Amino acid sequence: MPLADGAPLSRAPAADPAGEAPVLEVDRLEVVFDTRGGAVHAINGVSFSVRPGELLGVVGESGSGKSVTMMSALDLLPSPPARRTGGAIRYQGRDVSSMGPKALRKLRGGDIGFVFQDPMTSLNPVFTVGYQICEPLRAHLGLSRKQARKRAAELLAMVGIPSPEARLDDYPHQFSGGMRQRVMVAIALSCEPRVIIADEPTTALDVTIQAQILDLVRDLRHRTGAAIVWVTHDLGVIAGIADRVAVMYAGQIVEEAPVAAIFAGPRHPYAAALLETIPDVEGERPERLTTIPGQPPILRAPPAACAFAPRCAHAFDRCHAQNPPLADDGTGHKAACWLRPETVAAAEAGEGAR
Amino acid sequence: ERGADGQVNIIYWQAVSILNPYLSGGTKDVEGASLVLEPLARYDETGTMVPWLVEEIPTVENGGVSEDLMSITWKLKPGLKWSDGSDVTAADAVFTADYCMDETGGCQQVANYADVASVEAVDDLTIKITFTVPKPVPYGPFVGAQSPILQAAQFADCKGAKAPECTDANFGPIGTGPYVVAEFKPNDVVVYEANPHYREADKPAFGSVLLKGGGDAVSAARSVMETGEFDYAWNMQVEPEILAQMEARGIGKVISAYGTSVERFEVNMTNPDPDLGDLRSTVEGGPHPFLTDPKVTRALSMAIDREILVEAGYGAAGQVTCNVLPAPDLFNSTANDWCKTPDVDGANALLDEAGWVVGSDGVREKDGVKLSLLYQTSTNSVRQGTQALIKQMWQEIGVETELRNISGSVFFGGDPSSPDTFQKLYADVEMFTNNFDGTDPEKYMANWRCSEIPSPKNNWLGGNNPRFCSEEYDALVQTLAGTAKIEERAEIAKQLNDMLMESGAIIPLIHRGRVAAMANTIEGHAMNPWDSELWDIASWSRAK
Amino acid sequence: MTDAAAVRPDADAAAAADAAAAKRRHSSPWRDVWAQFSSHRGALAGAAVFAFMLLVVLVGPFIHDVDPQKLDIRAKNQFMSWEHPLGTDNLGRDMLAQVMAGGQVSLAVGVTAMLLSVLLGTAIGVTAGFSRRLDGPMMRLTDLFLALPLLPLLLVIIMLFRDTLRQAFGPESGIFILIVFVIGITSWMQTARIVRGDVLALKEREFVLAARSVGAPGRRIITRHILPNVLSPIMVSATLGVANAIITESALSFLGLGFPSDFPTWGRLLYDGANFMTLTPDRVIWPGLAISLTVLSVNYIGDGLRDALDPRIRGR
Amino acid sequence: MSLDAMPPAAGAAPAPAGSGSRALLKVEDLQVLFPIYKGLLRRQVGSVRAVDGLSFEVRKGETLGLVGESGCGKSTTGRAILRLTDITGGRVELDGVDVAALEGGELRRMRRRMQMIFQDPHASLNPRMTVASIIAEPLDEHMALGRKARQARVGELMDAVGLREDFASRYPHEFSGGQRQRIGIARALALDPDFIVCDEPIAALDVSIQAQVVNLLEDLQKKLGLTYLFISHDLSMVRHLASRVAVMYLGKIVELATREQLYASPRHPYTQALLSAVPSPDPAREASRERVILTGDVPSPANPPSGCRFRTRCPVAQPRCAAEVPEFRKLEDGRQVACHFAE
Amino acid sequence: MLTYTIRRLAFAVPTLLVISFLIFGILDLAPSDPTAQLPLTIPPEVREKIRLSLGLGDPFIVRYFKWLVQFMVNEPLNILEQWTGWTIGDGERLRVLSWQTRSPVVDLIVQRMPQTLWVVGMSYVVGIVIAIPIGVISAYRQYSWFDQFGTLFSMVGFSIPTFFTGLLFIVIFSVTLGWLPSIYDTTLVVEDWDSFVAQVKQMIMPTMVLGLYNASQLSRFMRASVLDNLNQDYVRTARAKGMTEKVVLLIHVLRNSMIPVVTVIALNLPQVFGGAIITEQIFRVNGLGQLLIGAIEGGDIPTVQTLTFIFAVLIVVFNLIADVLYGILDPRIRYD
Ligand SMILES: Nc1ncnc2c1ncn2[C@@H]1O[C@H](COP(=O)(O)OP(=O)(O)OP(=O)(O)O)[C@@H](O)[C@H]1O
Ligand SMILES: Nc1ncnc2c1ncn2[C@@H]1O[C@H](COP(=O)(O)OP(=O)(O)OP(=O)(O)O)[C@@H](O)[C@H]1O
Ligand SMILES: [Mg+2]
Ligand SMILES: [Mg+2]
Ligand code: NI
Repeated sequence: MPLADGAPLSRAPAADPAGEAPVLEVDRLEVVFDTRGGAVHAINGVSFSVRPGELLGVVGESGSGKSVTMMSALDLLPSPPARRTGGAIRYQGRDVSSMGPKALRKLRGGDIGFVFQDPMTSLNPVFTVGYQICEPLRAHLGLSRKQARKRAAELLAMVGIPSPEARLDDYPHQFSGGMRQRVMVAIALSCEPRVIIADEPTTALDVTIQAQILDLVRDLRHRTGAAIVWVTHDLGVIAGIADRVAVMYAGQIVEEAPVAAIFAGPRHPYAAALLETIPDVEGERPERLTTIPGQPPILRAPPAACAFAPRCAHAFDRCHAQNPPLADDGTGHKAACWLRPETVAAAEAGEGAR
Repeated sequence: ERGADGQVNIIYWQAVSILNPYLSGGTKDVEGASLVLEPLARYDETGTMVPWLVEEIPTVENGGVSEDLMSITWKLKPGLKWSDGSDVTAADAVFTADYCMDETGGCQQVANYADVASVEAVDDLTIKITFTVPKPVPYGPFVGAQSPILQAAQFADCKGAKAPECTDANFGPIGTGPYVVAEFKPNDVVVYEANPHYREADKPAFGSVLLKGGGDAVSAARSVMETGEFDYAWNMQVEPEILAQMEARGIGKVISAYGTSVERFEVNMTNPDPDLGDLRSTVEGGPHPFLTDPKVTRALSMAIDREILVEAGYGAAGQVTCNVLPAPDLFNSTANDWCKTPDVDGANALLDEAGWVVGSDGVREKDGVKLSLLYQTSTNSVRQGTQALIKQMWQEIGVETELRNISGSVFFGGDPSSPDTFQKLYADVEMFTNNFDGTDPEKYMANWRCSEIPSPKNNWLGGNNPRFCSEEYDALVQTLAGTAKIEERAEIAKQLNDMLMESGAIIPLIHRGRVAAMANTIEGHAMNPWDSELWDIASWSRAK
Repeated sequence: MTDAAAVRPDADAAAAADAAAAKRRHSSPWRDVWAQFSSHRGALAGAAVFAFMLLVVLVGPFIHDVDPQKLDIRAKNQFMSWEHPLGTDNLGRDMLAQVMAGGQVSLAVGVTAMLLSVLLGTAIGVTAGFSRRLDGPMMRLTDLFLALPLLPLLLVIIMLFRDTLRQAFGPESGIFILIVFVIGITSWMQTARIVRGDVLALKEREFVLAARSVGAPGRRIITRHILPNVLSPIMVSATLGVANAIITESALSFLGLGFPSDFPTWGRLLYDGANFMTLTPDRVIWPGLAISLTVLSVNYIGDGLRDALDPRIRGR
Repeated sequence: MSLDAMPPAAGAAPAPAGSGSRALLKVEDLQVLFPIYKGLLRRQVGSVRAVDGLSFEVRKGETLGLVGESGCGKSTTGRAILRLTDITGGRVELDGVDVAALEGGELRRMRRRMQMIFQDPHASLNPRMTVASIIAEPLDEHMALGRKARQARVGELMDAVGLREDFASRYPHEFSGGQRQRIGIARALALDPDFIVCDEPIAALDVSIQAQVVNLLEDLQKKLGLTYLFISHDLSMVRHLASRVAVMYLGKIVELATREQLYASPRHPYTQALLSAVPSPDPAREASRERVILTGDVPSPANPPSGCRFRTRCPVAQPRCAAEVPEFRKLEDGRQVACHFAE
Repeated sequence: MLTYTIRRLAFAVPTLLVISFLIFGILDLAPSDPTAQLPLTIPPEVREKIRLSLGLGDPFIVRYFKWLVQFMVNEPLNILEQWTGWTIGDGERLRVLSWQTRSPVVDLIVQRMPQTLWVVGMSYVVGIVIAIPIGVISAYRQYSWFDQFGTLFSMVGFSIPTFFTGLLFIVIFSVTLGWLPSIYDTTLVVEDWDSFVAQVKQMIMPTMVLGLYNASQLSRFMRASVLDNLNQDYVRTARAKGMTEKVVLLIHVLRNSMIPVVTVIALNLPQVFGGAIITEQIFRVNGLGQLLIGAIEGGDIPTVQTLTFIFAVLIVVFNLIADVLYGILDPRIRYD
């Protein structure tokens, strides 16, 4: 555990992630919620993977299923109402759902760290910050109380909290929002996970604090070489830190590509529209903001047609009849849209049919 | 042999509060103290006075009572010892009388010392009591459980205003009785141990007594006759079928004895109409619209089937009676025995005759007045059963009844500001039980004199709840006070009783006995309605 | 404005299928409430049981027309028979008739006393929670009522009011009013405390601020914004209140405060029957069952109502 | 139509002509302190200086943006202007009337002219009221309308904010965030106010919906000539919407300038830091961007630093900053800055 | 926190004075009478004398101030003397004397305290011990058969009064089975194993009867509170950290859920000292509840006044304790 002495922790160089085997793979995941109003098909065949040292950004409208996907990676969905109806999640090639409770616990917090959206409510208000950081250390690494405390202080220092020793005995409410989120990051990092899943970790924070967290993550990523899945709907954040981006819509990934590629030329109309909606602090100020008309659908059944079709300006007959598969154009830029030739080709080849 | 039978467990569902009977007249307290403190003479199970700490009962015949009935002289048995080993002397008796007659002490038995002029110790063993008036029955002081002898040495500093502050003495009096107090938790439990200086060497057979209090009568009965945790339970006011079922288990039995208690109606002779305001239920407020008519009250009495009341609520603990003075036998009148057999037709006829006609709603009325009664009593399941039964019986003769029950602590508490006390009688009829101590009814019968009517003027004090007033009756009471011969006294008392019955001011219902539950293994106890129930505890023993 | 207009039809296009249903669903808010209520299985069962009991209690006496006060000492302590379906008590009164007659009184007392106590508790809790100035005094008042010795207080109340009420309303309704009053004013404290806590939290919520910003006066804020949102704890208090009132009523009769002694109520029947438990068990089983069923059904109705009145749950 | 070259408010075409320069709202030295009590006798030992001496004006028909970190007192300012919290000191003048001095009925009548849109569209709508009754609440309070007229007005308002009228009997939870915020806006519009405080109306919304709401606010302003105080910490949205922007730090305004001035060349170090922290949705620019990194957290407003409040985090702080409170001064180009070193 | 506590206590004094005055007023108005328990054979004049000797002749205000001095000054001095062995003044202070037993009320209370604390206190503990797991499991498995059964249990438990359950227990366990004594022996001293067993045996029934009643209420609170917390984000965090379900439930959820429940428990704790009137009667525990009811029935105003006043003090104090506890359990709350 060389974390203390500041030596680089990298288990793998972050330089060329593409060459390595993925640590976390989500394969055609399907999740259904049983609600009083009937079943909601929240996730419909989501597949992606991350390699060590890689940062995958996941964007998408509210309700598109980002959180549900991430939670099911750790089997954290409340069940009922959640029900996994298909697909698999593999950590280092092992299927998460077939793990026993013990292995699953080791996975949670041990191998995969999780940072949640709302730092205000994600920490238990009645336990000290120190206790909450020590908990996984003692459970997963079997540290003694003393060791765990020492390590917790190091972690706090690492996420940039001044006088960490003293702050271990503070309660979450004594921390500001940004500091709390840093504590969450510290907890996620505590057991040197190989994967960190961050579900909108900065959405609730100020720009200045957000900038601090982003810096922290950039730094950590290079030091520890962990794979990171970063969920957000702020494309600005993605632009700054991600290697690859996946765009989700209505429980599916509609586009996935290296970050530069997607900002240079989005291929799915939803991704394009999303990019257009955000104003910028620099450059030309548009007369009106572009909006994506309409609302995302609530899926009572798995989508038979393109889920974005009702809101899409380019939709044509096929869009309303058949759901396009996610297809790669050979450069690692995938999109699911009938306007893309590779999609049509893939559908005809019969592969990737959902 | 003393102490050979171990412990006897007694349950009183009203717990003992204090062991000084002079500071609390409550039956439970008096009886709790009676294991320790003893009088000079007491009544046995037949009501006969028996010498206790004296050689014999003083009478005019044996010279113990002076010819002019102005004094009585008691002679203590020699060699009596207090439980601390000191001698019992006449001075103790003198002190006891002083103690109770001290105006500032709040003595609750002061009525026993009525008309006492002085108490002197003639010598160590001779006590002479002098009265201010001739006393045909001079057995008030030092007779019966209410008036035992206290040890002068123990209570010397507790006279007058200081009496309540002597907690140690009041909770652990030194006495001459078979037991001494070992532990006392007020309103909870008393533990007694055998008195080492008790005058009869082989008694008591039980080395200790546990007197537990609290709860209710049914569960007390259950602890004796069903679980066997206790040996004796007092005052079983319980529906007879429950007792019968318990008795069937064969662990214990119900025992009873009859004294002078009578459950009766006291009938309001004055008008309780709320519209009268302050004059309500006073003589000034005028007579009752219909209850002053003896025909009405007689009809009410005739309509009641007392046998049913006994069967439903009393069983072995009650007998039908037509007198307010049913005992001792000598005093029991037979003039009113018509009431023993119910006669609904007769009652109806009587009311018809008096001009009360049945209205459309089945209620009789006359001149716009309805035969509608408010019937109050204290809260107690047997009484509420009786109320319901009588309501129905009266319904059959066209009398409408509204029932009301009032918590005993209010009903019998004389708070002059409460409208619900039995003295105020803001109702048409009320039902409760009364009796008198000992065997002489003089004081008891004096209750119904005109001067005893409760009213705002005397702060509602007085025993004449029916507001019955007859000069003839008052005169007869006077005569009784001057009569010494027992047969003559009985005759007069019966006449008084009959006058009350005829006027309808009192409608007697049931002659109530004392009932107790006792384990089958207890021997040597005779149920005594005239004195403390535990009067003979020295001779109790357990069957082998 | 051009594309704002374009937004609208599109925005709703997605929910188009929904909208028709929505229109139907929102035709009447009360129908909604009923629809939600009736989809709550427990609530429906509770309502059915409660309705059944009401029916038995109100209509039963016409079918089994025995006078509950009629004594027949010869037929006392009987077990179930055709003549006396639930047996008789120790004075030979018919138990079925008594249970039915008692039910009328007990249900009436239970429900009205509960309403009074809940109203009082809510009023005091809301006042205390809403007004900073009145909070202290109101909570001290609550302490006072919690500390007051109940029995003497009751005795004072009887002494002061019984005869007046008896004259004004007749013996039975007078006593009824008195009992409801007494139970009401001695059992509101718990409700008040709970409601106050909720109101304290609620008044900091943004929609209350919003109401203030449009100029709504305090009383309207309370009635429109605070009260509907503290319904849930009030419902719980109400459920427990019914049981409490039914039992308390029987205790009151021992102070001479209750109904006349020949007037059956469930609590009274249970109390009187307790000593006869081993002799005639039906004397306790039936009134006990009646009380428990009432409380249970009221509890489930309360659950259902709470859900039904909450549009968030209703929508789901 | 590009507004960049024109004076901002005048550009709002249908707004009453010539009203551009008239100040509708004037705030002078506004102060809101929340007292802190301590000790046996609950003596006041200090106060949270949530808003500490603000002065600014909002001209009729314009949008003034108010930005700053969380907890710097933005909401408190908005609420104080509308008298939803008690004001400790200063004047708030709306159209010549001193709102700070009004009481009871007069204040209630004044509320018709000033309204608020709240941050959290979920928390600010009573979950147990239907949309119609939420929107009609201000009407019920201030106008005695008949049932028909009321219904008609509600319909009109819903139409204005782009909600279908047949949603009137729905409950808030049945709407998406953007639609909910529209309900809030309709409520604020119900009484035809002149002035609306928008307290972070888009912070809780999804990006694509944010744009819808912002567009709606813009449309309404044009149509009805509304004046906004737009509170936000989303600098890019403020840039889009506001004609002038005020930057707050710890209860004080540190810079107040027109949009163009502020975004092009921020003068106060805090403004600079704030702007540089905004990530840009362009990977290339994001990689090359120079950033002013602020360290540490905002100090407690109960115990603000002496002198310049920003000095504890300021990258260019000098000893002078600790000793002297920087004056809120006007630079020659018209902007106002509170920094010793700005020119 | 300390100053907050002291300040609250300081404000409690005038409140309590007002309460004591009101209680005294009500007791004075109430029609119970100290002579009601005496046999009717005691003549009315004697009753009147007894009443006067008890001080009932004095005006109301005089009696109130007498009590106030006796209780507020003399009794504390007396306790001080007993603890320290000093003699303060001449020792001739009039203590609050019970009318029924003529002994100091405070002594009676001290004598009653043990059994009340044992039985009623234990029943409270039993109630909590039963209610917490039921509440937690019911919430954790919401709408399961366990939950439904828990609802049934608590509703029936609440609607069946203790006089009935107590009697039922006696009939079953004492009469039919003969396992347990139906009457509590207050003279029992626990000194060896046998007497300990006897003590436990005699406590079982009263504590269970009361405990079940308490549990039925408390389990509802507990369930609601746990339900509130189960959906919180921090629970998810704990799971994401790889904590076992046991840790999640028993450490993270329970601790938070206990906050409101503990305050409810604290608020109701004075009732332990108020005793349980009916249960104490049925099993003859003769604790404070029985003392109070006996005193009320006997019109023993000094005893009732003193007991209820102590009860009022406890209510005020436990209100404070509940608030302070809230602050301790919930670190977010600070009172100064
Ligand atoms: N507990 C639940 N019960 C029912 N449906 C749920 C539940 N949790 C999520 N869903 C549904 O799953 C879908 C995806 O939700 P999810 O939380 O993953 O969205 P998201 O992309 O994370 O949105 P946001 O950006 O708002 O966090 C939503 O449509 C939602 O309705
Ligand atoms: N009622 C109050 N009592 C005491 N302090 C308060 C109160 N309301 C706000 N404050 C304090 O005043 C300061 C300013 O709060 P305000 O809500 O105005 O900030 P804000 O700029 O709106 O922040 P955010 O962006 O988080 O909404 C904060 O430090 C806050 O803690
Ligand atoms: Mg999410
Ligand atoms: Mg704010
Ligand atoms: Ni334009």
